[in-house]
Amino acid sequence: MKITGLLTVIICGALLTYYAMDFPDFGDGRSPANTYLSPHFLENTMHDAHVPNSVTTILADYRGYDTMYETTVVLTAGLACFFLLRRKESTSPPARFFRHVPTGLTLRIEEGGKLPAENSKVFTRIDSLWAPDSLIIRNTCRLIIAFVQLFALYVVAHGHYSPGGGFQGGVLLGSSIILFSISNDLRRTLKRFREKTAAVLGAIGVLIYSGTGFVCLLMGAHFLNYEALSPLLGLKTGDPMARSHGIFSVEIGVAFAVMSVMIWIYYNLSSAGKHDEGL
Amino acid sequence: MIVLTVIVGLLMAVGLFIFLTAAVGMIRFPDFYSRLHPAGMIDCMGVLLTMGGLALFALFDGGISLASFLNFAKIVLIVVFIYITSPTATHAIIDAGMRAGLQPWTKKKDM
Amino acid sequence: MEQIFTAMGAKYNYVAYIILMMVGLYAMIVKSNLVKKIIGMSIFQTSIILFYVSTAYKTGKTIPIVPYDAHAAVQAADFINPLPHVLMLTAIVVSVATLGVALALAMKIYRQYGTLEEDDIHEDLRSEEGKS
Amino acid sequence: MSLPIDFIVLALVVICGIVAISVKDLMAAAIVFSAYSFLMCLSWAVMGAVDVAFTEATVGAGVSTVFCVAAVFHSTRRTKD
Repeated sequence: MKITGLLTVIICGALLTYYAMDFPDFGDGRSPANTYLSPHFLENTMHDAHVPNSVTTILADYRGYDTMYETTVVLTAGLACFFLLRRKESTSPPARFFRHVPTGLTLRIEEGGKLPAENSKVFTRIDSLWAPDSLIIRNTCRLIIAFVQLFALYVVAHGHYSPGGGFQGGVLLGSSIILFSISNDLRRTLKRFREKTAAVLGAIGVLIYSGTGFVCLLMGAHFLNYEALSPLLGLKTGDPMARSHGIFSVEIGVAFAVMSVMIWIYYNLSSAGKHDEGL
Repeated sequence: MIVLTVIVGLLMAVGLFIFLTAAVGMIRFPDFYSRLHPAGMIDCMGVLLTMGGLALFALFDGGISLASFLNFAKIVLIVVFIYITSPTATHAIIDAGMRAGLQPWTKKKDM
Repeated sequence: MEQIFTAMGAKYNYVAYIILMMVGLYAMIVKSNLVKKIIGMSIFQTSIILFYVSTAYKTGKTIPIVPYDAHAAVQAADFINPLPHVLMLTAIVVSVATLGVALALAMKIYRQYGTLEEDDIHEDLRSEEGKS
Repeated sequence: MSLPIDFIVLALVVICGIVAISVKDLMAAAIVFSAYSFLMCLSWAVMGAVDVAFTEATVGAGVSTVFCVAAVFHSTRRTKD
């Protein structure tokens, strides 16, 4: 097996090297990939949509269908993780651990023992592979998470003018929740951002994207042709700002979908589908 | 302008030298905990010096304006967040190492 | 041989992409551990993205964010080609989604068979067939 | 001429990729893969693809490492090859 695999890989690499010799040189401005379509996009992005960052324009406007179905793919991946891993029946662990808050003692309660009340102020449940309750990590993460979310909103909103956009901002928002879940524990995170919320928000994100396109259809233009939105926004017909706002609404949808799907996949992967004890 | 060039170049050179010492320390030190010491502490100093040089360059090169001040503020924010997060990360890693039962390296007397 | 080396000197990015693709393909074919296979698949995907980004590069040109004043005519030759960037931007996000699904499948297999090694899973399957 | 830094980063990327598939510990493989993603992001930033580099820095070096570590945490760390 090893020899066969190595031989396949070497033959593949040799063929690729042979054909790579015919490629245009690295950094050549007149290569075919750089000449046909992209100059048109670059020269018209300010005129058409009033968005300096041409990557955002192409992503959400010129190639809007592509991005819409990519968002659907991401949502489908979240659903696939859910259906593969989620276990509804509660397989209770052999022993549970509780911390007595006033004294800091740790209690180990065997299966069948008397458990404290669910919302008890005196006892808090901790994971069996527990990390000690580190004040430094918890408070630093509490400080950082707010700034991460603020930066994520900046990235989503400022994607027209600088690198960024819905995908990056969504992943940043998701990773802030993941950071909370790592620094505290999974159950506390699930109380603040439930799995159902994640699923619904992901669907809402895709709905915002396709709904924007559908509104354009209702206004009498093609699907995802944001110029038709200008009467709704109180702009003159043909104003490029209509396209800019359309792109912004689409980016918000992408951010919702990506954020919730990242969190959803993390919930299912980190607890092996049980939502009982996390990472 | 020549003063700015000299100051920025000096800051960058000292910062890069500190990064070099951190890299050498990470390779040469004997065990986990002493290797994390340069990784966590000396990197902070190197970041402060190199980023400080870059921030000064962004602020004064080409005149002070709103755009250059915004660049300056962004670089200063990078330094602030590295100063908050990097020691916490080092603390967490060393904590994990202690709980995993790694023994600190000590100089053995009878060998 | 000499010709190949001189031709490849100007295309070192393509050489790197070919080597990374070979590494990913080797991991996917030969390694028996499932997580290693998944990491190999990710390396394969990133090598393709490296290839696309390399084709977009133009020497000495700036990033594809055009200046803000709308009146000046934009010269497309002054900017790096943005189209491959867009294609690869979505590809990265889809790659993390596929990574999540692949890891979920690997965890499901581990729950079923108690191992991540492909050889052991094959042995288990064979012994099950022998029993029935 | 930006050849040296570009070349060094690409060489480090290749080394990290080879290490990531040849190391015996799966947790170490996940961490080396994170370093691989980050160096790849650096190489794209050098090539002027800032949006792609930003996405890779958030996705490849951040979230996918967490996914890998979570999967390894709930299965086994050991591997035969």
